[in-house]
Amino acid sequence: MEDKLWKVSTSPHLSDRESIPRIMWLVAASLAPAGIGAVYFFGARAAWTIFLAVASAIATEAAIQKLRGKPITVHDGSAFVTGLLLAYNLPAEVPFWIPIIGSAFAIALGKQIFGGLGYNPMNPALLGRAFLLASWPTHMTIFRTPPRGGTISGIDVETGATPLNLLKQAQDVLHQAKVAPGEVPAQKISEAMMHISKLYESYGNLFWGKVGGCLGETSVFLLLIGAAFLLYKRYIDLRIPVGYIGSVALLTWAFGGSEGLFTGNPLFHVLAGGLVLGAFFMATDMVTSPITPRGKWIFGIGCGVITVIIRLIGGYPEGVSYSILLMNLTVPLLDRYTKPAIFGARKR
Amino acid sequence: MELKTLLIISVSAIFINNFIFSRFLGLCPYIGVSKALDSAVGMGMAVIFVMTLASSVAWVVDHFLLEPTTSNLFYHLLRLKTPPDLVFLKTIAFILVIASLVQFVEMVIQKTSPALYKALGIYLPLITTNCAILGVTLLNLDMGLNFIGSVVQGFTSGLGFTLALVLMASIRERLELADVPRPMRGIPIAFIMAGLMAIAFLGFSGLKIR
Amino acid sequence: MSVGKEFTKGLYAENPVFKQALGLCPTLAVSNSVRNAVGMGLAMTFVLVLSNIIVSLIRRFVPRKIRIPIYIVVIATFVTIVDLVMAGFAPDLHKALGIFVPLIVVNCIILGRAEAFAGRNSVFRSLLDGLGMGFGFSLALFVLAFIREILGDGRLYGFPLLGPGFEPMLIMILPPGAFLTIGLLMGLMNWLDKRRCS
Amino acid sequence: MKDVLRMAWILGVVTVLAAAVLGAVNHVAKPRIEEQRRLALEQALLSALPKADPRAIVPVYEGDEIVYYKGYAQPDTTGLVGYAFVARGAGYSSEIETLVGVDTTGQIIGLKILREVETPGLGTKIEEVRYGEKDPWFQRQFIGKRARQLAVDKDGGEIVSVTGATISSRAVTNSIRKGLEELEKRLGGFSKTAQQVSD
Amino acid sequence: MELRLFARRSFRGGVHPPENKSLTEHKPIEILPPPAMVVIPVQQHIGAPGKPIVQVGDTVRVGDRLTEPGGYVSVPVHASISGTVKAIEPRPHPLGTSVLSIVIEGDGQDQWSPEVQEDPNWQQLTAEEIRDRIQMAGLAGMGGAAFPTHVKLSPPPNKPIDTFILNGAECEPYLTADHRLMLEYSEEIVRGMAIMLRILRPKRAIIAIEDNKMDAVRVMREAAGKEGLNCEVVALPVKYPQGAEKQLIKALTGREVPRGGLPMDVGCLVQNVGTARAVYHAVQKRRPVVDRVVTVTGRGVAEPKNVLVRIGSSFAYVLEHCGGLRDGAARVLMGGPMMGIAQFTLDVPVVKGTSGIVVLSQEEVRERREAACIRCGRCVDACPMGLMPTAIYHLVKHKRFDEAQEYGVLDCIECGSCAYVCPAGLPLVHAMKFGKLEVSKRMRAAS
Ligand SMILES: Cc1cc2nc3c(=O)[nH]c(=O)nc-3n(C[C@H](O)[C@H](O)[C@H](O)COP(=O)(O)O)c2cc1C
Ligand SMILES: Cc1cc2nc3c(=O)[nH]c(=O)nc-3n(C[C@H](O)[C@H](O)[C@H](O)COP(=O)(O)O)c2cc1C
Ligand SMILES: Cc1cc2nc3c(=O)[nH]c(=O)nc-3n(C[C@H](O)[C@H](O)[C@H](O)COP(=O)(O)O)c2cc1C
Ligand SMILES: Cc1cc2nc3c(=O)[nH]c(=O)nc-3n(C[C@H](O)[C@H](O)[C@H](O)CO)c2cc1C
Ligand code: SF4
Ligand code: SF4
Ligand code: SF4
Ligand code: SF4
Ligand code: FES
Repeated sequence: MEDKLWKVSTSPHLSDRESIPRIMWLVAASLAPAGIGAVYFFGARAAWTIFLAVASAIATEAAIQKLRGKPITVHDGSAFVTGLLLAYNLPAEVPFWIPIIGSAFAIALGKQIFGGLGYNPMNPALLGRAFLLASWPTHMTIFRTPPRGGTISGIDVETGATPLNLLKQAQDVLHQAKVAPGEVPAQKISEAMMHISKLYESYGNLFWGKVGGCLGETSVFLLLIGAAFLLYKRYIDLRIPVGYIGSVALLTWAFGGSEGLFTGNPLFHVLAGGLVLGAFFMATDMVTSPITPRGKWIFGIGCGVITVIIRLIGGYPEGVSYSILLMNLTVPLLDRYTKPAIFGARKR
Repeated sequence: MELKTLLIISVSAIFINNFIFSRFLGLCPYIGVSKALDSAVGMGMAVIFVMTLASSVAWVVDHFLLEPTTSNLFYHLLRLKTPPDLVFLKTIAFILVIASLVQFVEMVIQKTSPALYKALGIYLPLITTNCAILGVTLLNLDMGLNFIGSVVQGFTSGLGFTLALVLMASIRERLELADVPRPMRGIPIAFIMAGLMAIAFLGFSGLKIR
Repeated sequence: MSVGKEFTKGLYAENPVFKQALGLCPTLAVSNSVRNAVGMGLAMTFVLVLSNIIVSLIRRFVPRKIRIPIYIVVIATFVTIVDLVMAGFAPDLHKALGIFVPLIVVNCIILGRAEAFAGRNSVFRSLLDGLGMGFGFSLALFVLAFIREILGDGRLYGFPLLGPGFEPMLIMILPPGAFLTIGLLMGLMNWLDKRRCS
Repeated sequence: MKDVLRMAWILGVVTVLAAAVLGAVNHVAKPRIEEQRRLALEQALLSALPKADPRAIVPVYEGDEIVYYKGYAQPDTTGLVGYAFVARGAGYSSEIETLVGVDTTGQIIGLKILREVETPGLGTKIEEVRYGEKDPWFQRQFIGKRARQLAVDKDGGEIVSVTGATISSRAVTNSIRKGLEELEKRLGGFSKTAQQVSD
Repeated sequence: MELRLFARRSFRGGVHPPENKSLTEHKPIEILPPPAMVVIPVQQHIGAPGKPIVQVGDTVRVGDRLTEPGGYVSVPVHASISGTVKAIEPRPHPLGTSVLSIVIEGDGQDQWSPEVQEDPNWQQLTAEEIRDRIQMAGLAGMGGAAFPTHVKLSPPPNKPIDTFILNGAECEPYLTADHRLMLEYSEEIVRGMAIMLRILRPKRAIIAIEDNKMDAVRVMREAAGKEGLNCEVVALPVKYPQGAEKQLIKALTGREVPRGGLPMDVGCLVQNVGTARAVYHAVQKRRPVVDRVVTVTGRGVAEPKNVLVRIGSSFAYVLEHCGGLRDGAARVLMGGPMMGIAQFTLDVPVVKGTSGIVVLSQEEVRERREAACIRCGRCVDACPMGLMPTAIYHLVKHKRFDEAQEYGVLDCIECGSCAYVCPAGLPLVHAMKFGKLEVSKRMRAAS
């Protein structure tokens, strides 16, 4: 028999077939239905925006890695996913430079400055969005293109804005009427009430995506297809979305109504805005979410609580991005204080 | 003060107008003492303590010694015709009173509770002459808060500072293990992180309690 | 150290903001416009120079144990003078700088220089040191404000610079912009220093 | 012990010295500061009531509180040109205070924002002066308007709000409308025709 | 107590690697002829090495003792062929070190020592004598760790054993040695188990087998019945590392061996099926450990099979009897692919702990460029010990051993589940091993 020196390595000598590129590209694939939906609903402009965001993310990643003399790893798909998710978080009619600058910021200051994949403490795509929102709020809050087959707010009114935007405005009116009776014209009050009740009945539009909003967030149906795939592949942990959506539903039901406790409409709040996108695809970003089972529960619930606070009393109609970013900050603490019990440590 | 007002003061001091992310006060200890979680917690506790203390004594000093009102002690003691306006001495008065009081408290803690001294004491001298402490007293004055309001604002500002400090320290501990580009290691990356955290805290802007 | 160095060290090599990470609060807080930055820089330099001189003058008469309170009183006196004068003669600037003027009292650059330098050196050297540190601080503020105002407002010292087509990047004049700018600047300096060394 | 006393003594002397110096400076500066404050208020009142004589703008009290000012054309307080009042409304991140002047018929003749801590570059655009212009464009819109015209475009009114800062714009607009309505109530209605003011 | 049998039998974590047992599970054990030369390391167990009692030039017969135990936690080794001692020198050992070994050149006779003969009176032996016999027969656990069996059979009086577990789980992929052993030598296994039960007198005895070997479950049940053994034969769901003793005890009894503790701390004792058979040989037949069943398998082997080989036979010899290697053979392992040790030469001998020789082909081996950890948490989910492998990995990498110890690096059983699932291909087990080494070094230095 041949006499040679064999290669050695440490155990285990097998591995399952998962790899980071495989995970990332399949996540990208699971986001494809929503992307196709975005192009269908909002037109070719959406495809262009998505392309620019992704291309800029990949180019930035490659450029920085080259500058640092590190191996270029854009083929692993993580920059692609970041660009994609950033694009999904943009309104349809942003100028072309918005996705480019947003992705560059997300990758450069959200990810590469910490050493690249795996080291970033906060969700790069959401940082990109929050950066854009703080830098050019006017571009980021204009929703004018109605989706094909629907209206911007999902009800038959002209007043621009996404369902959550409209809800916030209407609730502001009702609040104003409450604190200063007699000052708000009765016609405005009844209009606001009509809007709210119509919004609350627009489940169908919200579910299929025939409402205004950011590119990738409108169709709950298409997002759920991708989410189901990820759950099946076990790439995402159910604890985070369940904790997240569950707490949003509970809290909006409890505090979201104008007629006292437990008069809110949880289903509307779950379907509207970017909650489904955020809960299944962004809060679950493994790099920036806790690693321990208990930590994941706390993380999900924390996201839900902050989202509801922002939606109900905050300065924005939508709170998903900020809630995830804020909870990202707690991840090292959560990981530290929710370590699983080591085998044999419980029973002494 | 109305409970709701106090709640608004608290939420504002902790989240909306956080000392670090929005008011830019106490940045040097924030950057300097956020390398390790343990010391961050100790520093945070010390800051909460000193801010509360400083807010209360500064209010007392201002109200009874500096303001030109009828509660001014000089007015009574020296039997002046009109209450004297000594507000221009606020900076010097506050800093001296705070510094000596903290020194006194430090001595008391050292004598009575060595454990507490070990946890807090080493941070006390670091922060007596720090802008976050003096800053909160000046803010209280600017905002015209009464005694309770000042104490609550002092306490919750300290809480907000501690929140920022502890989050930062836990993240920096994790960044120790990260492949941060060499020139960015240490203070630069801490600033970047603070910037990103401030972006996240923008989420609280515009919060309205009603 | 040569007399010239006493002055120039504060500008780059020992820049209080970039190299020592001191005096960060006013630096970040008022660097959203060049106008504020210049005002703050001048106020700070004034206090630094005068307190350095006085501290150096009295250093032989001050018992060691109470030197810190005495320094503080000296500094606080000059700060209050600046505060009062600014309120009287430049009310707009006074309003814009807010509590950061009185807060110069606790600025660690000033106490730090009094303690580490003026308390041990001649009046002349202390003056130069104060000037250098003050200008170094002002320089840092100016650089930050320059970047932040141009990008965040499209203007410089109030004059539109980048034309009407430029859409200002608001975040630069918000708190996050201050942190990000100084972080990147410090990283850049480290990188340049390292390249120069090798 | 002797040491401590000595040090306390030195410290005391230094402090008293410092206080004395500051007292002196304050003595000089205080009148200036008060003068500045007065000037600022006068400036504001003059922008609210451009035709009034600076010496003839008098506060109207209700208890201890100034509820509005009356502005006259002549220093001897004759020739009423209008009223000025402070309107307060909650903006995005602060309470916005505006000094508003109206003529005797309730038409706005001038205004000046006194206090506002809105987001720089966003909410603060309510005070923006465009390059080459003299006065803030947002505030200029109010001149000549009456209470019922006051609502921002989003609410179906005539005031063009600052893009991306509807909240701040709305705060200014609504607070002025409210203030006007209050003033009208206090005065028991505006007069139908403007007072003739001779210059 | 009985009710627990119906409870879900499992432990936290674990993985399901492809089993690949079909390569050899139907191949009866083939007895290989004695080789022309054996290399017998003086240490094939955990504990003190033995001291040689033969010299170069001595002639030996099969079963002749070659060493004196080096202490209480030590066992001797025996000649596995008859012939002449050619050399006593350090030779490569499959654990990757160089170990003093006794090289015997065979005379082709295969003469057995006269001492190896059935003891008709073995039933009269006291427990003490039985333990002695087990020690002197060179018994070290055949489940992989090779801990001297007589030590395990001597629990201190304050820690009585109430549950005896015979470990036939064989959860490692590819390996079928225990499986075949149970099918073909069930009686001997059961008899060995009976001897151990006699010493320990536990309340409960269990034979645990994964349910991918239902034929073995049946056979063992029959054998136990025939022997009149009062024991349960339990079929466990397939999950790696079911066979690791702490996990096995947890799955069977619900008890958790405390951290840093031993099975006896919860009244349990776990023995491998091969060990049981060796106990039978040692006590009843007075036959020391001179051979063992080895599964020779993998896509790199021409004819995978189970073989009974003499201790000390070289891997090369064994592989030759299995048709040699195929093209594309990439890695030679002693043991299964999850815990086995890669060999750099085929000149290493089969030792008492060699349960398998697995030759992996290029496509199978886990050879990845390391990426960065993406904190996916799969390793945390997989770790049967409840550790956070990624955290320990990072700490060890940055030489922060104190914190690694806080995170439980010493509790790691090196099962490899974490590295198996890691999508970044990180050498997690390598970090664990290094961390354990450093931490114990520090602890020793501190005490
Ligand atoms: C960082 C930040 C600061 C903001 N500051 C203000 C502000 O000062 N004033 C304001 O009215 N809205 C502010 N907003 C709120 C948004 O711009 C909000 O969308 C806007 O007020 C609604 O007006 P629009 O209907 O014109 O978009 C701020 C938003 C962000 C992200
Ligand atoms: C120092 C030491 C002492 C041991 N003592 C005993 C013992 O007294 N009783 C026992 O049943 N097992 C004892 N063992 C054996 C272990 O329980 C275990 O069977 C052995 O380490 C191999 O287990 P593994 O193959 O699961 O790693 C001991 C092991 C070590 C390392
Ligand atoms: C990850 C792991 C898996 C194991 N799997 C088995 C197994 O399947 N069968 C087995 O007999 N021993 C297995 N062992 C060894 C057992 O833990 C234990 O040491 C052995 O059953 C004790 O018996 P022995 O002393 O007779 O070898 C495994 C050990 C580890 C660490
Ligand atoms: C389930 C899953 C969710 C992800 N979500 C995000 C995300 O929300 N934002 C993002 O920038 N990258 C996301 N990524 C990609 C990748 O983790 C991200 O680029 C890293 O955060 C960069 O270190 C996701 C990846 C996976 C597997
Ligand atoms: S006073 Fe304190 S917080 Fe402020 S700049 Fe100086 S060190 Fe920083
Ligand atoms: S005052 Fe204290 S905390 Fe602030 S910079 Fe100086 S030493 Fe650091
Ligand atoms: S090798 Fe160690 S750390 Fe990894 S899964 Fe097994 S026990 Fe856990
Ligand atoms: S499995 Fe690998 S990539 Fe995932 S958390 Fe563990 S070490 Fe990191
Ligand atoms: S057979 Fe399970 S590990 Fe050895």
